[in-house]
Amino acid sequence: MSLTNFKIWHFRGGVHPYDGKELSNQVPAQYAPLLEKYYVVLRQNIGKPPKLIVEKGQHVAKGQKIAEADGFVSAPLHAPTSGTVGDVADIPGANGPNVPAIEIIADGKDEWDTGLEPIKDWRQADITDLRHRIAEAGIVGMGGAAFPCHIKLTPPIEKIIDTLILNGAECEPYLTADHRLMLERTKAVLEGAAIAAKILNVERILLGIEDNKPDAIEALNKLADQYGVTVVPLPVRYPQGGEKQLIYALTGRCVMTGGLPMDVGCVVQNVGSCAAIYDAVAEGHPLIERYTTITGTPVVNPSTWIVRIGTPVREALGFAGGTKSHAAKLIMGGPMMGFAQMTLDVTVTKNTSGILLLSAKETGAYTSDPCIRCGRCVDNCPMHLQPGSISVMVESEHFHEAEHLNVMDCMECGVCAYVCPAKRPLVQHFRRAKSEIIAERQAAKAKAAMKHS
Amino acid sequence: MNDTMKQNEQKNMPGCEMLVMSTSPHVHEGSSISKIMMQVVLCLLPVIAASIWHFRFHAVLVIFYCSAFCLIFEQLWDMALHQKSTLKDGSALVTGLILALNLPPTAPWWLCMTGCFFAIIIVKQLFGGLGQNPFNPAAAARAALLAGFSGPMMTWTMRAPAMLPPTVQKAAADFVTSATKHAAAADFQTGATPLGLAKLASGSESVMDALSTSEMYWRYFIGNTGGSLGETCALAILIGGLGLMFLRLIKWQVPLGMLGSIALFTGIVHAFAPELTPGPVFHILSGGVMIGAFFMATDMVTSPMTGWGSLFFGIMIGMLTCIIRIWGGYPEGVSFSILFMNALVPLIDRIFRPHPFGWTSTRAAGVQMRRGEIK
Amino acid sequence: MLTVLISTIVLAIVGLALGLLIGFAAKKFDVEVDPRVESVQELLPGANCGGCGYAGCADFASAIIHQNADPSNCNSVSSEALKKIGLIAGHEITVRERKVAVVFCSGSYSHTSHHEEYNGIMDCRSASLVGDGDKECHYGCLGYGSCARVCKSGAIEIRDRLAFVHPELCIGCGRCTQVCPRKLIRLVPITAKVHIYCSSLNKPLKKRASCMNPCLACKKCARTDSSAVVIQPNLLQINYSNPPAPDFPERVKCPTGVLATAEQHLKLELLPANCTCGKETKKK
Amino acid sequence: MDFHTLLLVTVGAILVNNVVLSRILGICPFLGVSKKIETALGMSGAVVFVMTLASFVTALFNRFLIATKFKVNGQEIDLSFTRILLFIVVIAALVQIVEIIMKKFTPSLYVALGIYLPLITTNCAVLGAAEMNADEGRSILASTLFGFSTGAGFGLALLLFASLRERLAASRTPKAMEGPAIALVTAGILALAFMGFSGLVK
Repeated sequence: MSLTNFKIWHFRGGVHPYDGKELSNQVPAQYAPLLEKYYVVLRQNIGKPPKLIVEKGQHVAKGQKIAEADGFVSAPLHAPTSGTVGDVADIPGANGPNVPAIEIIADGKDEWDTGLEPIKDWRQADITDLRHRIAEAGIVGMGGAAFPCHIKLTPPIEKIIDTLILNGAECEPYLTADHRLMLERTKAVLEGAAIAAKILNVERILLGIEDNKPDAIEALNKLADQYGVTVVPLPVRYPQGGEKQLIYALTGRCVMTGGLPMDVGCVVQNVGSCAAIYDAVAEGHPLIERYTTITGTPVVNPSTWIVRIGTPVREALGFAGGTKSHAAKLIMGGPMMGFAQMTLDVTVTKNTSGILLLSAKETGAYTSDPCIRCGRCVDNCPMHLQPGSISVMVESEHFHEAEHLNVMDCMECGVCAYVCPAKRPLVQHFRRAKSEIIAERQAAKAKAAMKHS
Repeated sequence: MNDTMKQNEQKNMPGCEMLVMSTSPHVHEGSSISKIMMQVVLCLLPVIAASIWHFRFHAVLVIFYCSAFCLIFEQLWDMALHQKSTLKDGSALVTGLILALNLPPTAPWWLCMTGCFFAIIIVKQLFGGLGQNPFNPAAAARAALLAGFSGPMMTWTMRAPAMLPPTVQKAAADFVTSATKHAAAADFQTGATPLGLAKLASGSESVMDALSTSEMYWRYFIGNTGGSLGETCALAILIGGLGLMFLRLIKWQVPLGMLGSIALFTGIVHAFAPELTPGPVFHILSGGVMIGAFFMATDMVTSPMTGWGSLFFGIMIGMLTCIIRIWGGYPEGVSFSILFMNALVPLIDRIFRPHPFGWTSTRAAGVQMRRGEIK
Repeated sequence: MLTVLISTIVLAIVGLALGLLIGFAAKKFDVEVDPRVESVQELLPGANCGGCGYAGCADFASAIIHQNADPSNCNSVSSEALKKIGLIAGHEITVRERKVAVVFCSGSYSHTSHHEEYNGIMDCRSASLVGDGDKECHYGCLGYGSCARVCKSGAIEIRDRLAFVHPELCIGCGRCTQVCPRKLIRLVPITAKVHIYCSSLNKPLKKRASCMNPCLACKKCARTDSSAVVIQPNLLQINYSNPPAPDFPERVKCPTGVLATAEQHLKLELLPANCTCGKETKKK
Repeated sequence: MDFHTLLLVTVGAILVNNVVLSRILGICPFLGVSKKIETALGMSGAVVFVMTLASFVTALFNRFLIATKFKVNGQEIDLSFTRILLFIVVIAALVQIVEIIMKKFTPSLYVALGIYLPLITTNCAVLGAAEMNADEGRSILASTLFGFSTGAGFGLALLLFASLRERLAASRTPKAMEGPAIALVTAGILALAFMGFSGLVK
């Protein structure tokens, strides 16, 4: 498809941080070696955690389902390798201190038995079957939110969907997982997208990719026509890969406050999820491994690895050669939106796009200095909020004012805290405000329900 | 079991013993409050240099007094409250410098001290320090001094080249003799500022004309005229102000709105009543308009946070300045206008609140989409 | 004389006319106000602490009269006043015991293991959003003092990152119980003098590893007096419907000292810097 | 009564001789009801209403009762010394009526204004406006306009002040300066800003 005259809308705000991608973007991704033990965290998706269906001591094959979906908004889990099921115990998780995890003790044979037949001629297959396959394979949004994928592909009947958007922007600094994926598994990404498009019955497939990945763009363009995908290079600007920003950049449509992409006729899928869809449908493999960037200046060999879900971070860092200097922070995800971790015992989950170590020099320490109202956060906020004013309101516990200042629209991209000269922990203030407001809304709802009954 | 497993059995990662927990983002652009303040000081340098060039030793003395007193008061306050010293954020120095540039060259040390006390302690620290003060410390201190010590605040001395040229003096003398009620106006020759003269001789078209010749404009522009330390040389302020804009330390909407509204307003008044006031160029170049527009009204803490709000803020300051200058009791109204508009900032922020992204109704977008207008 | 007379008459006429006008207006635009609300409000403490769940004492008073709210929801009102309120409001009122807040944790910073550094807002509720605090025990006190900041009577003291309640200052408004993200603070009857200062539901071994003063669920206290405590998995609690006497700690001699009176708990000694006794528990 | 004079009366009462910030009248509600913009607006509305009405009514009384010299039994009676008494009575009655009506029709505003509504009675600004009218010998129309503009000036000051205080409530004021202390300092600086308008109306 020709790229000439493709109009790109530019969102207002955003920043351009040092992206650190040159550390790892030229290193081909490698398969991680097999480990002795994996710890698969039970709760890996938004919604309800899946139900455990194996017992301690039971033998499982690679790709065998070990937990099944509990309800609609839920995704099953699969064994990362063949072996024995160990304890189900609480371990430190990526976003909570005590999360139950299933221990899988590898037997070293690494034998597949998924019980899923490859659907080679998916173009002729029934849409319901395809959807079912994606749900069974446990695919979730692999960009970060971990929203079960099959739900996105089942829009309510009254919503008209006309565009499938593939998110290959990878605007987070340091991360190169999607970059390597698009370069090395181009066919899988595009074919997965075509499958998703068939399910959604849409003609238009747009792939947004930041133009700092020319090799990936070239590789995609070679095959794009074959699958009806338009590859759109976008200017490098964080958060170009934010869902709302990406939709705006590619289509000029604004997702309304509190709305969903499907309200404006779009469905957004991460390129990693597309590759996983391809694997699930055409190969019959569930989601048990993913591209993950292990990077940062303290890492000896920053590189991208195909690691299995449940790999402890300590081992993953070992793949990349370990550390060579002092690290101040361990981050799951990118430096702008990732979660800092307190121990190396956390494990890789379906949405771990990167494992990042930052030295003390690179990370900025937050202070409790006052807001000087410079307005840089207002100028740069991609959601057009007033982060400074909101944080002042939260600081003095005026949550209603914060709500009036639309704190609930904040997507926690971190641009405001990145530019704040007072180095205020703005995102933490917003999380606090959101949790308070949600708690209050739930209390009000409960009260109303009580009055009603 | 294979060898790779053993090979990778590196249980202890050196250097990961003390991990820091915090919310995202984990990187920072590298700016800081003290850096911003130092950049402001840097942009003030041309203005300081011009004031020293024009007023020589007087300027050095006043600038020294004001910065020293501001720093001392800031430190004393921190000591009294047993808190960490806030000197290093540099805001006290900026306040001191801007206040100095707003004082007449003959300001005695006690005047500087009173001003600094008012600016630092009363206007800033009582409200909680940096970032909490609703009023601009320098503007408030200047207004307070003007109200309390109008004598020393209105005494202008200047070097011979800065005296008003004979044409202007003659026109003024004619007007004064013709209107005997202005008996107290004898001191214009020793060095009234052009603004003071314009106020004094309100009603005389000849004086207004004499004040707004191109030769006079050039004098105002390079600062060869009477006035406060920093306000005379429009050229130096322009250099510093453009530096501020270039470094993105101020919002361009404030100076634009302020200068634009002054030009428009005085232009209209001058066109209809030329005897009341000189033309727009005179008003922009004389008095505290330039330094007010670039250095005082744009103060981050006390100006609105949004672009449109800033524009409105600037326009209103310009309007109020003109009203005070043309009809009010004071010859100059910039600090009063800034102070007044500072009080309005919370309301402006409330009214000009930005709409969040996606505020445009989806229904409209949906309709357009179905019609095929968006593709 | 005539001037005075006339002015008096004028004023009288004007006053009379305006008085009539007001009287007419008052009649015409009359609004029923229940006088009972005011008398109830006078009996309430007037601190407007909000502990009852209403916007203030006036709001609460109106709720007592009009919505049959329970006056004993206010913890600071005396029992005599409660009785009087009951008479005014005309509904049965059970006099409830006065309550005080207790922080069920003895894990001060030097008594617990903690491994990472926290960089952010010094507030418990904000800190709990980032990896759930820096102490290893995820049931214990975060110690950033959210409770102390909302306490209007200054009864909560933060010492070495642990909150202590001074029972003699506490008015039992319960604001601290609402802000604690760990729900460590509960209101208990003031007659109970002995408490088990631990809330961790971890297994005893894990507790031992993360804290020097946990309840190890050894049940020594239960053996001493089984009616005084409630046994829960991994944790024992004082039976607050039958609180033991203040000499209970002496009789039990709790091995970790977590069973204590408020006075004993307040004296919880801080570890000296060179103490070695906590080393093996601090290392993981 | 030309337009120019009326304009001067209005501008003078709102900006130059602002009743709160220049004449220092009505400080009690100025400090008391300025914590939130919404209640400040309600209070401003009430004060504008009461002041306009009171100025009008007192001007009537002044014109037809107090300033009129009439003779009884050949003796000239001058009632001007009863002016303050009369004004107080009239204003108090007016406020009572406003209060009764407000309680009936806007109970929420009535609760929000609380004690400050009956205090308008003792709001010296209302009496001050009436007295100034009488002193200046203004006509009934000018008096009413002056009452209205004085009320508007009060409202402007109150609105500015309330918005500032809302910002102050969220700022890190030192403990000792919290509440009325910092509010009074703010009012002082605000008065300084209003000083710039002096001389606008001679």
